[in-house]
Amino acid sequence: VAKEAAISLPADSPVLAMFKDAALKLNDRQDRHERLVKLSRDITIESKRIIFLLHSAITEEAAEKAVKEAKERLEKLTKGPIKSIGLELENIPAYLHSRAVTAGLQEFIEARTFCSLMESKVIITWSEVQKEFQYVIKGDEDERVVVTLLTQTDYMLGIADLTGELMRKAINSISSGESQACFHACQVVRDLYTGYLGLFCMGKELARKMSTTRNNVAKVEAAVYALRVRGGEAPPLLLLPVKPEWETIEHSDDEGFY
Amino acid sequence: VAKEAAISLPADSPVLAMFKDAALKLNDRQDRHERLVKLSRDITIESKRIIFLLHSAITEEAAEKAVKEAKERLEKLTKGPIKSIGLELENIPAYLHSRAVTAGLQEFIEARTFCSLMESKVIITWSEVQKEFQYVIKGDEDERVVVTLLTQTDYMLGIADLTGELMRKAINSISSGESQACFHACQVVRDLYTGYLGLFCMGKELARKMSTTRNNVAKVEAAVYALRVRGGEAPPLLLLPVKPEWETIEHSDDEGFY
Amino acid sequence: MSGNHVVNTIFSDFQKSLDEEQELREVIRNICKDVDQISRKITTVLQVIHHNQAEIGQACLQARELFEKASEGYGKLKEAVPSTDYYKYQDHWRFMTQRYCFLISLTIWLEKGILAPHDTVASVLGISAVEEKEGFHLDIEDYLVGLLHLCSELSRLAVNSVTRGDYEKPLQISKFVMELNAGFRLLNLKNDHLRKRFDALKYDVKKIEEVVYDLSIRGLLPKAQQSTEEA
Amino acid sequence: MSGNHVVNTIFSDFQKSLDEEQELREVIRNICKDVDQISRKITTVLQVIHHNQAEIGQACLQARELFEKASEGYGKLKEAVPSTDYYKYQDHWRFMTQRYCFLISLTIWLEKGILAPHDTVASVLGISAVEEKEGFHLDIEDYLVGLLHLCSELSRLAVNSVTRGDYEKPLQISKFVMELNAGFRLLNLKNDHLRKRFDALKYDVKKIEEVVYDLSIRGLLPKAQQSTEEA
Amino acid sequence: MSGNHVVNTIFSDFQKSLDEEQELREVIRNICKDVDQISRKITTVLQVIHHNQAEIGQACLQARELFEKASEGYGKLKEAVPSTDYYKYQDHWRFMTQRYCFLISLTIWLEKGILAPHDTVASVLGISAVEEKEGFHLDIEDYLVGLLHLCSELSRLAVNSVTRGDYEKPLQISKFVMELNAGFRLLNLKNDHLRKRFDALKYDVKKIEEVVYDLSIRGLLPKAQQSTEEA
Amino acid sequence: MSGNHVVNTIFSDFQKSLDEEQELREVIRNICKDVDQISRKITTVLQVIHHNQAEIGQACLQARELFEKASEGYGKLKEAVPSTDYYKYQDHWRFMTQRYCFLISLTIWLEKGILAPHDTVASVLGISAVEEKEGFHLDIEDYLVGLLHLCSELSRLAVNSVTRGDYEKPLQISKFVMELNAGFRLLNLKNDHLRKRFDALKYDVKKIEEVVYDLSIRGLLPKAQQSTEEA
Amino acid sequence: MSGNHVVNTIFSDFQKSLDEEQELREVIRNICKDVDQISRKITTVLQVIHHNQAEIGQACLQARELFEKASEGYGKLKEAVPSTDYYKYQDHWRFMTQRYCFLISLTIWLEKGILAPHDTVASVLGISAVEEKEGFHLDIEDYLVGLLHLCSELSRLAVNSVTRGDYEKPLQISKFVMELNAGFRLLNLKNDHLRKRFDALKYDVKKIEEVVYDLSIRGLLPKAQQSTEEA
Amino acid sequence: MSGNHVVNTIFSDFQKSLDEEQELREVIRNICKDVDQISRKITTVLQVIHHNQAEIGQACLQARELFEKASEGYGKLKEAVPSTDYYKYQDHWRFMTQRYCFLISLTIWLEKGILAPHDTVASVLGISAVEEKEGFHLDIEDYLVGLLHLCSELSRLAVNSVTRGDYEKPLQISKFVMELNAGFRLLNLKNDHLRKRFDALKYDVKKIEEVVYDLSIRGLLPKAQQSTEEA
Ligand SMILES: [Mn+2]
Ligand SMILES: [Mn+2]
Repeated sequence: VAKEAAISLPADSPVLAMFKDAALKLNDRQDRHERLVKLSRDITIESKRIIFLLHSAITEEAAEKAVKEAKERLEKLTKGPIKSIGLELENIPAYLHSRAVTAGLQEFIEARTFCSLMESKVIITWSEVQKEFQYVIKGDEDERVVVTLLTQTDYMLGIADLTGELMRKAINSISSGESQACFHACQVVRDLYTGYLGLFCMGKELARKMSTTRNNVAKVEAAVYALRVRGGEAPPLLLLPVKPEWETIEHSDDEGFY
Repeated sequence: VAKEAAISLPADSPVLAMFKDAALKLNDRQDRHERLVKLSRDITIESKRIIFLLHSAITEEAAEKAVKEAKERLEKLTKGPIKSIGLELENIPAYLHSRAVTAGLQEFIEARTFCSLMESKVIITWSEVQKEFQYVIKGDEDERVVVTLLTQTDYMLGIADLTGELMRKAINSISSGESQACFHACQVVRDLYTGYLGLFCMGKELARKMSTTRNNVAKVEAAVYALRVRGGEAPPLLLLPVKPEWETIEHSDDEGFY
Repeated sequence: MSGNHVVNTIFSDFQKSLDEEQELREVIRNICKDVDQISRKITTVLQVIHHNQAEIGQACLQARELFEKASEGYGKLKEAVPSTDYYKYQDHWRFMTQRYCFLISLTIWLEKGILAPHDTVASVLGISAVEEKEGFHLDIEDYLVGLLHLCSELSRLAVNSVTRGDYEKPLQISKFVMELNAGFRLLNLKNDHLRKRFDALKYDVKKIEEVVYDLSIRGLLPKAQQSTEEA
Repeated sequence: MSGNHVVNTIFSDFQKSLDEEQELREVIRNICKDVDQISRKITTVLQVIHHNQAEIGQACLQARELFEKASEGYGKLKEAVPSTDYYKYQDHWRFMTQRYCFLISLTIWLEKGILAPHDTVASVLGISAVEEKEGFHLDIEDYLVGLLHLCSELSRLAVNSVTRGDYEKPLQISKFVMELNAGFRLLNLKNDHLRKRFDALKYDVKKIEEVVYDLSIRGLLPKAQQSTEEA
Repeated sequence: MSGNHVVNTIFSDFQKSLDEEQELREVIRNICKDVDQISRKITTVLQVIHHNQAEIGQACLQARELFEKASEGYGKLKEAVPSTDYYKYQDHWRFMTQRYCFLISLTIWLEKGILAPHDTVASVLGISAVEEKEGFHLDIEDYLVGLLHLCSELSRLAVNSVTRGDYEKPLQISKFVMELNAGFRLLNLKNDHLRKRFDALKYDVKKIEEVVYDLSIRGLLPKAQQSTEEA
Repeated sequence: MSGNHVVNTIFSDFQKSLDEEQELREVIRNICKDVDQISRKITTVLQVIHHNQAEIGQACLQARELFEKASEGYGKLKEAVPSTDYYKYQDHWRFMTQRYCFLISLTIWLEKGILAPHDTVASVLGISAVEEKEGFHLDIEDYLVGLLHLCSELSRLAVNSVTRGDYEKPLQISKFVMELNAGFRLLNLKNDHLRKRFDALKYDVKKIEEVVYDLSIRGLLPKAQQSTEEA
Repeated sequence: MSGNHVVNTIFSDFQKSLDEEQELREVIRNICKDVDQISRKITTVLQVIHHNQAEIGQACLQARELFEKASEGYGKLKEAVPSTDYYKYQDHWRFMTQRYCFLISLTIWLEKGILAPHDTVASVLGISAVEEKEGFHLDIEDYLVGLLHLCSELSRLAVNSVTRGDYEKPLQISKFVMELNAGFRLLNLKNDHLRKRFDALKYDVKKIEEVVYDLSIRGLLPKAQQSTEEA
Repeated sequence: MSGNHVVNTIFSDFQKSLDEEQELREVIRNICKDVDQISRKITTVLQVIHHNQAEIGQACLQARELFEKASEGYGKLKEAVPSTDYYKYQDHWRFMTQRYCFLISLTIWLEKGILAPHDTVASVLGISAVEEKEGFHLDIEDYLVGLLHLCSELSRLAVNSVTRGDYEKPLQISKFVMELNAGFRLLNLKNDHLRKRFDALKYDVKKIEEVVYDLSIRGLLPKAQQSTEEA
């Protein structure tokens, strides 16, 4: 029976038609998914490189230059692969493929917010980034708007990773002698940590990143601590105890430091 | 000190030169790795589709047609992405990137050997496949040979997965009434299992696939068992017990079956 | 500090959206709970087909009534879920919808012996069969999983029909499931869950084959059928 | 059966290659064990730099002698490992080679105060610095990891030098490590191990900075140095 | 110091409570060990039902005697566990109790062919069926898990009965398990363990249906039965 | 049929008990959600202690107000949970209660510099500290886990106080944590979670000791302290 | 310095003992490697029983010859391992010994259809069955794990025998495995590994019972058997 | 049946051996529990060294008394464990013994400033230092792990001594730990646990060196010391 039935599925069989149709749909999905994964990978790699670029600037002018270049490269991403995601999903429910693109978008957010912090000391918000993901497409006669979906969760996941980059930035600033930058980075990491602490029902993925965030806070706080206690700022004289003789030597040289 | 030193690394510093050189090398590696991973992904996807194609043939002529198409598509892989891997690694130690391409090559082996089994009931060997991975490149004046490395381990890992496809094939043959094909597939799976059982120091990855292979043997044996005991061959009359009356009815109709 | 203010805004905005999502999920969960309960009732109602031929028609009628109710539930779901967020919340109704696809296609098979098309099943649930940028619809994968459930149930039915002395149904089932089997072979499946379910289809097919074989060997196949078989 | 025969051949061929590989690994392991033991000796010999300024020169000489021996070991390794299979067996000597890169670059720094280039380190081990299709060489990543070990050891040396009353070395170390730090920042690291080691470099840098600061604040910096600093 | 005193009190109080709990757990563990050993004996005694029809009655008697002993053990447990702490220590006896529920309901089914109600099973163990205000009781979930074990064992018994030539038992089992199946299907289960066990029930059901099918197609169903079936 | 009746009763009884439990869990979950949300607010409020000395008092006041609210929640919880079922539902509030123990003991330490005893913490939450005959209480284990959280937070505070130029707090913290450490060391812990948290205590202790060391070696210890130390 | 001397002695003593242990492990590893390789050969040789009835006798002979060789290897092992250190090095041969227990008991079952007792298996390996005062022995746990492997292999053999048309073997296997099953059920197992393997036994038992069932319902049971069964 | 008899014997023998082992483990566990409790007391007693120089001597005396008690416990252990089974049950006392090695070597260092040799530590516990032909001994690995714990504790002590104004101890510690470090560096370790603990030693060394550095740069090194250092 089987053999017969299997072979003899007539060309006009509704069953055959249904499955052919289903096969088309499923193949479309899979192919699309593959394309999106590739786009996501490209975004990830370039975002990581942009972050690297932003770290590598040591002097203020180098930083300005780096930020400028980073902005250009971020824009290329926005107008390149990220736009392609939007186009790919123009007529498709965006959440259907959110897992394919989440890694790339998170890494992009990490780079984008890192850049905005270095530029203006302020973190670009979700809705601002989402706005950057809107594209006006000019057809032959009309225009249409295409949007690449950035879920707020992806944005927040990217920000959570940002604390790691800020921690690195802070410690780097110490080794290049910029303690103000270090204090600033420290306070941003603290503020972000406090923000995450207050979140409720934040979802598994985000919760998983909390312990890393906590470690980042500890590292950055240890760095500013060391800066204060060992490397820097003269301690307020009022707090000084009776000076043992060896302290005299120490402080005689303390003038003019920093 | 730091700031100064960091910025002032003079353009002719040997340290700077060394690191610039290292940066180039590392970037090359990473970019190459990315390209290879993409090739590997492409090979994986197409190989899976070829396996699917080979499964979908039910009748003998359909199978012939499928094998023919599969061979063509396999050749396209060999002459396309697999060749690209070889070219990519023409002057590079091949094992350096073996992890980037292992997934794709394993899946290819699964498809390639499955196809060879369906075509000639024989599994194409490692050295035969390795031969297929040799390419003569014609330059302007001279010729050179490029080889894509196929490690024997990747080949064996592909074969281990082949048992799964053979198991599926065997059970499919039952539902399409081809018990000979089923028995053949069963024996091949058994032989492969016996082969793996005899291996010594086979390496972690292969050892990890053993339990799946064992399950595949169990499934395929259960299938031929069912075929014998329930679905088919008249049991040798000698072994028959005293027939209860209901057995008479049964056997009166048994003539001519199969 | 303006930086700090931005950070605060970021988190309070996010918390707000989290809260809204949470609330929405609660609403969805409650709707699904009710609709799911109905599906369980339908399952019980349709169990009778394995033991009592005579009551099959009645069972289908009852199922139909309950589908109406379920359809109301799906209506509420459709209203509750933002039109762009179908796949965001899909996990809440995924298994349930698969079960409905199974139940509906089973009922239609029992009623008319045919395969319920994707859009028919969708329309029984009062939702769209087409996947668009926005909107609540019947995912094709869920529909297909439902059909695999159906094959499984039909293999059981083949066995129980024989016990009940009905030697025709197994053949009807055999033909139907073979067709579906041939159809499924056209799909190049990657999806884990669907693939896994599909791999199990072979065992259902095998079981049905055995039943038909058992009947054939004993000359219990209905006449008309038998001659075709031998041909 | 020819099919069975082919299967047998496949497995016996594979077992043969497995056996050969196993044997080769044994050979490699034995060579590495000896070479590794030498590295441990050198490490001990060089420990003296933390406690005894006067013996540093002597320690370097001893280290040099032992490097010769190690180089013989690497010679054997080079012979044993098929020229195409460097990366197949790399794990056997990876950590050891990183340690040698550290020890050699430390020795050279102690001797001449300069960074030992990649090819110099390789030549001390008697192997190539160039990565080609075939051949045993000094992997650039291992060389870089060795340099990171060096920075770590130098930060320790900076601390201990001060204890010993040597206030010049910290400054020398500071300059050297800062340069390396600047260099490393040029690398866009992905590699997990190297990246992780690099992330720790910051702490070494910080420690050295603190030492220099402690000296500067107490006017303990060598004169020449101090004026540069204040400038 | 008073601060110190507070600290000391806290910790010594806690150590005391830790020790008491430890001791209690030891007592519970020892009781459970004995009672569990009895359950293992009963399991072995009842294995005979699969191979020897004639000894079933005897086996039930033996089981009954051992239940008495087990009941004494449960008495001790009840005494040992404080009324508020049933759920704190439940894990100690949970699996064992499930096994007893299985064994008792199997014995009763073998004796009378009926389903042992919750309170009957509880009374065989000498404990209450209700989670009264305070106290040790037979958790209904454990009772239900026991019933699921029973279904599994009965599906095995159906198979072995046929081997032994007893063609009546499978039908009896079929009816019994179908009823239980229908009951379970109505439950809206959340509980993970129970749920998982329940999901396995369908395999038992299928197995039993196939046994009945095998008998039916070969005309081996007992006469009386057969006519009823056809009716 | 009477058998069927028994079955039905069993399952409908069970469904009823399932539903009731489900409902109760829902109630508990909802209360816990609210109370937990408050705890997060308090956590956020108290974060200020790490970077703003001046606002600590204010933060404590805010925390106190929020504790009042939480206490109302605990009141509801106490009412909702039957006296025998504390351990059945404990998982719902366990982590939350540990967080409250931490928050309350932190607040009290900030206010008065003393260790909040078990019953004080319990009374802030409006519940009993003793596992009385029947009833909702503050499990001592949860209290202790809360104290371990406290030590961890205080070690962070020691670091940040110094950064802020407050050189007294580290000493105060050091004394406090050392006492707790001594207490914990006497415990013979079996419990996995508590044990694991306890194992982390030694890192907190070490960190605090190093902070005090850093101050001491730089002569930054407050006067009074120093003389005591030297005595 | 005397302190230094003490340190040196300690470490050189320890290095010596480390080296000796290392060497001994090397010896053990090498012996085990050879013996293990033999076990794999035997495993492969015995695979033929699943598809070739005629060659079973021959396979047993081959296995016997290889056991002799293995026994020599165990002799060396016994000599190499100090009497007090059996448990120190047990991990080296544990899995291998379990495999031998399986292979020997399988061979003996194939030859004579009986269970190979513990001491018989031990004597085939040329070692003692008792953990005497001092010495290398066959741990009973390893023996039992081997028996569980045997049951598993026999369940596979039952299936394949039927495929081959041998309807007697399943019954023989059924009796044999049931007895072992009854034995195992009496054990109060703590050991994790043995326990886990034992839990899988029930699946083997079920599979065998179903094979016998399949034969029985089709009247394929050998005559003698059938009458006994019916008696 | 004789086959059956064999089976029964095997399993009852095994159960007997299982029970005996179980009982022995219980005995060992109980002894270890008591001895472990003593070790915890000693740990607490010795904590005082970090905060109170004056009470160190007293603490050592107390520790000595408690070692006597522990030694009695080890006596019982020695008696309980069969001479061939040391390694079978080693896990029961392994961690505890390592802690004792730490505590004893710490006490001896505090008393005399010297390294306690392996046999001295063993004799304090009343056991042999050699793995004699048969018997309970102090495994050298456990002894070494104890020494690594000691280094860790001493690095903490160095920090706390400075806080307390004792600037001599750090130097004494530094010398002692450096010697141990040199010893350990020569070992070619395979063992995972020891290796891992050893890898942590470098952090202790670094910490101690930094403490000495801090003293040195501030001119706080004791005079005698200072001149030696400069020499
Ligand atoms: Mn990052
Ligand atoms: Mn595959």
